[in-house]
Amino acid sequence: MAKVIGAIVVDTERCKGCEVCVASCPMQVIELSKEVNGKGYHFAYMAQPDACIGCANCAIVCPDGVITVYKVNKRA
Amino acid sequence: MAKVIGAIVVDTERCKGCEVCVASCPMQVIELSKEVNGKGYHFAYMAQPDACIGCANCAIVCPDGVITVYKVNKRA
Amino acid sequence: MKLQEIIKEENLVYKRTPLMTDNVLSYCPGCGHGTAHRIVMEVIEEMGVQDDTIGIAPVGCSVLAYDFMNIDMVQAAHGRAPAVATGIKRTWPDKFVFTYQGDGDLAAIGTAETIHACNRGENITIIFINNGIYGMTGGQMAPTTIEGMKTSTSPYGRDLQLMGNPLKITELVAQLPGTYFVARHSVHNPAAVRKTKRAVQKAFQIQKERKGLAFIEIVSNCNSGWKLPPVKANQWMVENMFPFFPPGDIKVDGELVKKE
Amino acid sequence: MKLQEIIKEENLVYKRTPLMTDNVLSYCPGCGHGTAHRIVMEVIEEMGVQDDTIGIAPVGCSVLAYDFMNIDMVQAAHGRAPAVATGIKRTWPDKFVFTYQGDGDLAAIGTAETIHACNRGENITIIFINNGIYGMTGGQMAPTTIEGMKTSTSPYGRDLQLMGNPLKITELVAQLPGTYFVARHSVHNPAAVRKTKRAVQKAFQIQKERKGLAFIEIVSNCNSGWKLPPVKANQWMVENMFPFFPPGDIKVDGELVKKE
Amino acid sequence: MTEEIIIAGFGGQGVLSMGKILAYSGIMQNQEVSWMPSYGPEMRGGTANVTVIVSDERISSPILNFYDTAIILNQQSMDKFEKTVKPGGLLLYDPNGINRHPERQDIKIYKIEGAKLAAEMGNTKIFNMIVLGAFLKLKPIVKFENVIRGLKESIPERYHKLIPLNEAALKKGMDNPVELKPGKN
Amino acid sequence: MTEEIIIAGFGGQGVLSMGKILAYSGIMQNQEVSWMPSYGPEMRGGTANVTVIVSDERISSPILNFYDTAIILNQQSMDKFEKTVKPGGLLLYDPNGINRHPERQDIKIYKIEGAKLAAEMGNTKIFNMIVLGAFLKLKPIVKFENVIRGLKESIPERYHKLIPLNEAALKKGMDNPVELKPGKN
Amino acid sequence: MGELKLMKGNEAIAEAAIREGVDAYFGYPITPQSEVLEYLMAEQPEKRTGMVVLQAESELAAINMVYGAAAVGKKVLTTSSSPGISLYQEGISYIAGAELPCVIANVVRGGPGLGTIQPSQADYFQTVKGGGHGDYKLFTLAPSSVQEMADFVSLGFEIAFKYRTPVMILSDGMIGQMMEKVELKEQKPRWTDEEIKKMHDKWATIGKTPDRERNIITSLNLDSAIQEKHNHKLQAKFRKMEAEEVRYELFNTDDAEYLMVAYGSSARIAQKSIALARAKGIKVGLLRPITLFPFPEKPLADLTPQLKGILSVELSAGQMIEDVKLAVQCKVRVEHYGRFGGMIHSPEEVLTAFEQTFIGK
Amino acid sequence: MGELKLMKGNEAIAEAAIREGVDAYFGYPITPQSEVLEYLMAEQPEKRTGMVVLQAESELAAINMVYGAAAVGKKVLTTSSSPGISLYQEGISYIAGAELPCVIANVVRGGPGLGTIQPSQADYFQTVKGGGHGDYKLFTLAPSSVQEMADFVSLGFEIAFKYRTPVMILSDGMIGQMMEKVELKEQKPRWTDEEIKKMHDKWATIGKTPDRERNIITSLNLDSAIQEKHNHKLQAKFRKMEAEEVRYELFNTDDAEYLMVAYGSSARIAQKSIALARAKGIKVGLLRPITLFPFPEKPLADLTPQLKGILSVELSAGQMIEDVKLAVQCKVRVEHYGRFGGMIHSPEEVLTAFEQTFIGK
Ligand SMILES: Cc1ncc(C[n+]2csc(CCOP(=O)(O)OP(=O)(O)O)c2C)c(N)n1
Ligand SMILES: Cc1ncc(C[n+]2csc(CCOP(=O)(O)OP(=O)(O)O)c2C)c(N)n1
Ligand code: SF4
Ligand code: SF4
Ligand code: SF4
Ligand code: SF4
Repeated sequence: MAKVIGAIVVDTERCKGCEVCVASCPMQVIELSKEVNGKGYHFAYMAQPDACIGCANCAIVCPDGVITVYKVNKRA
Repeated sequence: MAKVIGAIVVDTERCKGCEVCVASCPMQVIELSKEVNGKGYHFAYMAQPDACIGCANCAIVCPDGVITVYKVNKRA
Repeated sequence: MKLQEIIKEENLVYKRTPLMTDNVLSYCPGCGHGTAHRIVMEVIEEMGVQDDTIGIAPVGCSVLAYDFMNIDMVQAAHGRAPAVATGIKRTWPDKFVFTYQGDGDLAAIGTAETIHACNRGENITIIFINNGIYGMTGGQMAPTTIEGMKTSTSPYGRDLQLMGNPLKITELVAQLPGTYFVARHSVHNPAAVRKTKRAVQKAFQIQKERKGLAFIEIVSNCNSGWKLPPVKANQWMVENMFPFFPPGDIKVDGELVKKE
Repeated sequence: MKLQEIIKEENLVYKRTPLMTDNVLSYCPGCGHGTAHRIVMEVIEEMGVQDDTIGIAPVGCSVLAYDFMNIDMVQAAHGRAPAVATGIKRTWPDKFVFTYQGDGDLAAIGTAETIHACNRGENITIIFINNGIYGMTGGQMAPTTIEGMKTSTSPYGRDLQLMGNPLKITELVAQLPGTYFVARHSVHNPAAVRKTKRAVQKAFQIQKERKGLAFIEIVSNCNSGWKLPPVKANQWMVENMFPFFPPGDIKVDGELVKKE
Repeated sequence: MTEEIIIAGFGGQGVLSMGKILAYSGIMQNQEVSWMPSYGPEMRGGTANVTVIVSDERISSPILNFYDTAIILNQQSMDKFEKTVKPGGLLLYDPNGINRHPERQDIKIYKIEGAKLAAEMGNTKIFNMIVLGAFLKLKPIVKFENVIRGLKESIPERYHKLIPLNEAALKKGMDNPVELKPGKN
Repeated sequence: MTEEIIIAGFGGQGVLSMGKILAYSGIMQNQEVSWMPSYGPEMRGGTANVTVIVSDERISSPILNFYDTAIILNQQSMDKFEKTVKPGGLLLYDPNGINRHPERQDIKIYKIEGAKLAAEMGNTKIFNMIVLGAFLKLKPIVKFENVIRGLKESIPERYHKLIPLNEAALKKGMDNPVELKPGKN
Repeated sequence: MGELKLMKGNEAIAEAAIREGVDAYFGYPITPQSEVLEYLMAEQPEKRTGMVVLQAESELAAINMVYGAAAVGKKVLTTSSSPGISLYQEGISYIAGAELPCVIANVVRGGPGLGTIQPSQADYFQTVKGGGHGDYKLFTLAPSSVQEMADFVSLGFEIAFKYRTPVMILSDGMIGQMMEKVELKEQKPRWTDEEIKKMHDKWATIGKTPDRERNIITSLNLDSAIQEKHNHKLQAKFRKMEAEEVRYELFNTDDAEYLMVAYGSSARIAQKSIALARAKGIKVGLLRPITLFPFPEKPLADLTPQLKGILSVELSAGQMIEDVKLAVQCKVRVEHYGRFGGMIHSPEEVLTAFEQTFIGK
Repeated sequence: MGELKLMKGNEAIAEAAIREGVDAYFGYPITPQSEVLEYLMAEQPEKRTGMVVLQAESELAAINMVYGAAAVGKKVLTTSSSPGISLYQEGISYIAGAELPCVIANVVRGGPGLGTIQPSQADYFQTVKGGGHGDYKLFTLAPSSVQEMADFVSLGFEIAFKYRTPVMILSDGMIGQMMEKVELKEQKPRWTDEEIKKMHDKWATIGKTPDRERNIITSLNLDSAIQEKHNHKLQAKFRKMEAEEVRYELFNTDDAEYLMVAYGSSARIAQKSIALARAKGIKVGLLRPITLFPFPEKPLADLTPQLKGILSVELSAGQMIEDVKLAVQCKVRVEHYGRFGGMIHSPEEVLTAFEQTFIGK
C-alpha cells in the first residue's frame, strides 16, 4: 500500500488571502490565518498538514502563484 | 385578345450608353445609337419600337434612371 | 398604334422617382450604385416617408449620394456611418434612418461600427453595396475582393496567404442578436432589381415597426475597377462573385435561414 | 513524516515557473488574470521558446503583464494588440507572438482589429480574458456584460434595449476562415485550469506548425468590478456567465465543432 | 479662516468620505471648500489620501505641499506627511498600525484611538467618524450641527438611519484625543 | 532653355502619357523635367491635363498659370487654356471636336489633325504621338532619338514591339502641323 | 441661488448637462473622466429629461455618434481623456468642417502614449492648434473650478450653436476629480422637436419637408474653389470668435510688475503662488485665459507695458508659452515653468521657479 | 550616378523604400497617395527584397502594425493623407512615447473633414505642434521634389533610428502626384535578423535571451515621477534635434531685402515668384525649411538684420507663420500669404501678394 504525503509552502508575504486555494483543495487542508501579512492580508496556511496529498490543485489555481507543492510516495 | 403595346423614352443626354438596358430587354427593343450625345456617349434608343411590351425591365435596371416607360392595353 | 399615342401621361408605367434629384449621377456608366439609389428612393417614396427619412452617405463612390437622393442627408466619415446613424436614430427615434455604404467603408475601416450597431440592434436600415473593390480611390483591394481577383493593390490577384481571406460580413452580422432581417441581393437584371426592392421595402417596414436592424447587401459591379464593360462586368459578377456571395435571405424575422 | 522531510527539492511537484517574474501581481486578490498569465508562461517554458516569444499586453488591468511575464513584451494601444501582433509576426515570422487582451480591449474598441487579424489568419495566438466588465477603469459595462448584470455604467443592470446585446465575439471569430482553433475555457478551479492549459498548449503548437490563428477565451472573474469576494465571484461566474458563454471547443482543426 | 488638511490612510478606512463630510459641513455654513483625492489604480489596495480645504475665501490651489492639519491613519502616510505639517500645525493620528510615532517638535501632535474605539462601539465602519470627531474637537472649524447636516447631504437617503450612530461616533471622537508632549510618546 | 507646356484634353486621349514621354525625352538628354497632372475623380470621364516643363536648369514651380505652349485637344480645354499661352507662345490643337477655334492674335497657332490622321493610320491609340510629333516639329526641344529613348523608358517592355508604329506616328505628326494665320481659320 | 452641491468636476459636467437639457451623451470609459458616464447612467436621464446616454463601443464610434446627433440639431455632449481625444481627431475635423455644434470635454492626463492617469495640460497644442487635419480652430474653454465645469456646459452649447462649431472644454484630472461646492442651475427643458425645427430647419438634417430644399451635412467639396470658399467662411467665423468671444480673468494685476499666465488647474496653483509672493512683497499678478482659442492676446498685450517678465505656468513642457510670446510681441521676457508627465507643481515650486527666473535667487 | 527614372513622388517613396531595404510597409488606400501601396504591390517586394507589404483594414490598424514592426527593430514605413493621418494620432503619440523608430508620410490634401483631394499644407500644425496627445515632437521633413521624396526615406530612417523617434515626411498632393527625374540609390540589403539583434537588442522586443533582461516597449508609467523623468528624456532628445538636425535651403538671400519662407510645394512656387520678382528688380530671397521640426529658427534669425519684411507662403490659412514669427522675434514684419482648401497659388499670385504687402501696389 502506497500512501502519498504532500505539503505546500505558501509565500505568505505574497499571498492575498483570496481563498481560491481553500475552495480548490480536495482535502480541506488550507485555511486563512488569523494574522495578516505586511499588506494586511490573511494569508493561506496548511491548517491540516497531515491531510495534504500534494495534488497541487491549490497551486495551479492560485492567481498569485504563491504556493509550492511537494509530494513523497511513501511505501509501506 | 389583348395586345400590349409599349414604348420607352430615353433621356438621351443623360444616358451613358452602358447597355444594361439592352441586355435586359426581353424583346430586344433597344440598341445603342451610332451618334454620341453631348458627353460622348452612344445613347440607347428603341431600335425595334414595335416590339416593346412596356415591361419596364429596361427602366428598372437603368443605373441612371433615364428611361420612362409607357404602356397601352389595346383590346382587339 | 403610333408612338405619340402611347407616350402619354395616362399610359405612364415607369418613371424615375422624384426622390432622385435631377443631378447627373457621378457614377461610371453601368455602375450599380445608381440603381441601388433609385430602389431606396422608390421605397421611401412609396412609403410616403421622405419627410421623415435621413440618409447617411459613406466615404466611397457614393459619398455624393446626397447630390442624388432628394432627402436630408449626412455624409459620414469613412466607415462610421452606423455610428452616425446611431446618433441620429437614438435622438430622433421616429425618423427613418438608413446608411448606404460600400464594402471598404462597411467591412474594412468600419468593421467595429458595423458589428456593434448590428449587435446593439439599432433600429436602422443598412444598405451595403458590395462591389468587391474600392471604387472611389481607384480600384484597390477590398475586404470582399475574392480570391484571385485582380485589383490595383492585388495586381497579380488576391493571394489569401499574403492578403488574407475575403470577409463575409453579411453572414457575420446575421449571427448577431440585434439583426432582424439580413439578405443579399443584386441589381444586375430586372428580376434581381425587383427582389432587391422587396427586400428594401421589408427593411424599412421593419424599421417602422421598430423590430431591429435590417441589413441588405447588394452585390454590384464596379466595372471601372474591374476593367470590364458594364454588361460583361455583371456577367463576371454572376459567375465569380455569386458562388462566394450567394444571393438570398440570410436571416428573416430574427431567425437564421436554415441552409439545406 | 515530518514536514521538513517532505519539503525538499527532490519532492517538488509544483512551483511557479521562472517565466513569471518576482514582481507582486498588481491584480486584486483572486483575480483570474494571474492564473491565466501563469498558464501562458508555463506553456512557453515547457515548449522552451521563451527566447523566441513576444507577448503583447493590452490596455486593461493586464496592461502591466510585462511586469510579470519574463519575456520580451510590447504594450499595445487600447484594442490594437492584434494589429501590433500582425506587425511583429509578419516581420519576424519565426517568433511566437501572442496577444493577451480583456473584453473591452478585444471586443469593444478592438473589434475591427480582432475580426481582421482573425480573418486574415495571422499565425498568432490570442488569449482573451472575458470578465464581463472593464476592470482597469473601475468596473464599467463591457461588450460581454450579460443581461441584467450591474456595472458602474449599467447600475440598474444591463438593459438590452438601451445598451444593446452582449457580444459573443468568440463564436463570431470562429466563423472566419482564418481561425484554426477557437475555444472557451476558464481558470476558476483546478480542472478548468488544466483544460485551459491544454488549450493554450494546442494554440502555441498550431502557431509552431503555422496553421493559422488560435483564439482562446478564458472566462474569468473580476471580483472587484462585480463587488463579490473571489470565491463567490467564481460561483457567480459559473452560474450566470457559463450559460451564456459555455466553455468548450468551438472550432478545432479549422472546423466548427457541431453542436448536438 | 482657511484650514488646509490632508487625510491619509489605507483605501478601506473611509479617508475619502471623511473628507467629503468635512467639506460638506463647510458648505453648510457657507464656506468655500475643496476636496482633492489621490486617484487611479494606486488606490487599489494601496494608500488613499485627500486634501480638504475649508475657507471663508475663494480657494486657490486645491493641491498643496504643506498643511495646517494632517490626519494620518497608517505608517506609510506618517512617513510621507509628517513633514508636511506647517510649523505650529496639527498632526492627528491613530496609533493602530503605526510603528514609528511622530517626532516633530514644532507642531501639535495628538493621537486618537479610532480603531480601538470603533471596535468598542461594535462597528468598525464608524472609525472615520471617530477620527473626524477628534479633529473637530481640536479645530472646531465647522459647527457640530453643520457636520450633521453635511453628513446628511453626503450619504444617500437610504442610509440616513445610520446618522445617530455616526453622531455618537463623532462625539466619542471629540471626547478622546490625547495630546502627545514633545519627546514623550 | 526652359519650355513650359500644358497638354489638355479628355481622359482617354493619352494626354498624360504624351506628357510622360516628352518628360522622359528631356531626361534622356540630361535636362530637368516636371510633369504635373490634374488628378482625382474629376478625371473620371472628364477632362485631363498635365503641365510639362523641360529645362536646362532646376525647375521651380511645376504648377503654372502661363505657358510657352498649350496643346489643346477638346473644347473645354480650349476655353480654359487659350488665354494662358504667353504672348509669342504656341497654341497647338486638334480641330476634331473643337467648335470655337482660337482667336488670339499675339501667339502662334497651329492645328494638327491628330484624330483624323490616326484613323487613317488605322490605330486611334497613336493619336497622341501624332500630336506630339507636330509639337516637336514646331519646337524641337528634344532630339528625335531621345524621344524614342524616352518612349522606351516610359512604356513597359512587353509593348516595345509597338515602338516602330509610334515612331511612324511621331513622324506623321511632324509632317502635318498647319499654321493658322490670325483671323483665318 | 441655485442648488448647492459638493461634486467632482466630472459629476458637475454630467449634472449640468442634464439640467442644460442636453439631448444626448455618447462616450467611452477612460480615467480620469469615467465618472461622467457613470453619473449619467446612475441618474437615468432617460427618465429625468429623456436625454439619451449611450456607452459607445469606442471613441471613434462616440465622436461619430456625436456627429450624427449634432447633424439633427440636438445638443450633444461627449467627454474623454487624452488618448481617447486623439482618436477623436478625425471626427473633430469633420465636425468643424461640416459646421456642427457640439461640446467635447477633454479631462487631460499625462502623455504621450498611454502615459499616466494623473493631471496634465500637455494637450494644449493638440486642442488649440489643431489636432485634426486641415485649417480649423477649436473653440476652447478652460475651466479652473468645479463650478466652471458645470457652467461651461451651458456656455459651451451657447457658443456651439451660435457659431455652429465644436466647443472643447479643456480640463484635466485635477479639475475632473476634485470636489468643490457647485451651484447648479435650474433644469432647462430639452428642446422639443418643434423648437428644433424652428431654430435649425435651415441646416439640420431633420427630414426634408416640401417647403424647403434638402439639407446636407458634409465636409466634402471635390471642387477646390468651393472648398476654398468654405474655408474662408470658416476662417471668418474664427476671426469673429477672436473679436467677440475672448474670456479671461485677472488677479492682482493692477500694480503687478510681473505676471503669471496660467489656465485651468495651473491657474489655481499659480494663484496660491501669487499669494505667497505677495506675502514676500513681490508684485506679481495672474492672467487666467478662460478661452484658449480665442486666446486673450489683447488683454495680455495691454498689460505688457507695466511688466518686467511673464511666467507661463503650465502642466506641460511648454506649449501655451508660444501663444503668450506671440501675444506680447517681444515687449517683455516670457519664460515657462511647469512640471509634467502627470506631476503637479506645488505653489511653492512655482514661486521658486518664478524667483529664480526673474528675481535671481 | 544612380539609376535615373521619371516617377511620381508617391512612386519614388515606394521605390526608395524598397532600395533602402525597408522591412515592412503597412497602409490603407487614400487619395492622393494610394500609388505608394499600389506601386509596392506591383513590384512584389516580397520577391525583390523580402519586404512585407500589407494593406491594413484601416489606418488605425496600419499605424499599430507599424508600432509592432518598429518594436522588433524593423525598418517600417507607412503613408496616408490628412483624414487618415488624423486617425494615426493616437498611434503616433504611442510611438513617440514608446520611443520607436519609423517613417510616416502624409501626402496632405485640403481639409478640414473630408475636404478635397487637392494639395494643401494645412496639416502643418497637426504635424509639428502635436496632433496627438502629450508632450512630444514629431521630427518632420518637408520634401519639395520627387528626388527628396525618395531621399527622405533614407534620411528619415537614419534619424528615426538615431533618435528612436517617429519621423514624418510632410508632403502634399502636388509633390505626391507630380513626376520628376529621380536618381535612385543602389539597393541596400535588408538588415538580417542577426544585424538587428546586434544593433537593437538593447531595446527591441526580439526575444529575451538568457544574457539580458527582458525588453519592454511601453509608453505607460503609472508612477508620475517616472513618467516625468521619461518626459524629460524625450524633451532632451527634442532639444538635441533642435541643436543638431536643422536642415534648410537658401535661394537668393545674399542681397535680399525681403524674404519668403516656404516649404515643400509652396517653396517650389515661391522660387518661381522670386525669379519673377528679381526680373522686376525686387531683391527677394527664399528660405526653404527642410526640417519643420526642428524649425530653422537660427538661420532665419540670422537673416533678419538685412530684411524689411518676410512673407510666409503656405497652402494654408497661415500656420507656419507662427514659427516664423517666433524665430525672428519681432525684428522684422512677418505676413502670410496662401491659397487653401485645395487651391494652389500661382507664382504670379504670390508675387502680387508680396508686392501688395511690402511694396504697396
Ligand atoms: C479615413 C479615410 N481613409 C481612407 C479614405 C480614402 N477612401 C475614400 S473612398 C475609400 C474606399 C471606398 O471603397 P468602398 O467603400 O468599397 O466604396 P466604393 O467606392 O467601391 O463604392 C477610401 C479608402 C478616406 N477618405 N478616409
Ligand atoms: C483609447 C483609450 N480608450 C480608453 C482607455 C481607458 N481604458 C483603459 S482599460 C479600459 C478597459 C479595460 O477593460 P478590459 O479590456 O475588459 O480589461 P480588464 O481591465 O477588465 O482586464 C479602458 C476603457 C484607454 N486607455 N485608451
Ligand atoms: S496540494 Fe492538494 S491537498 Fe495539498 S493543500 Fe494543495 S490542494 Fe490541498
Ligand atoms: S441602362 Fe440607362 S444609361 Fe445605360 S444605356 Fe440604357 S438607358 Fe443608357
Ligand atoms: S419596356 Fe420592356 S420591352 Fe420595352 S424596351 Fe424596356 S425592357 Fe424592352
Ligand atoms: S479589477 Fe477586476 S480584472 Fe482587474 S485586477 Fe481586479 S479583479 Fe482583476
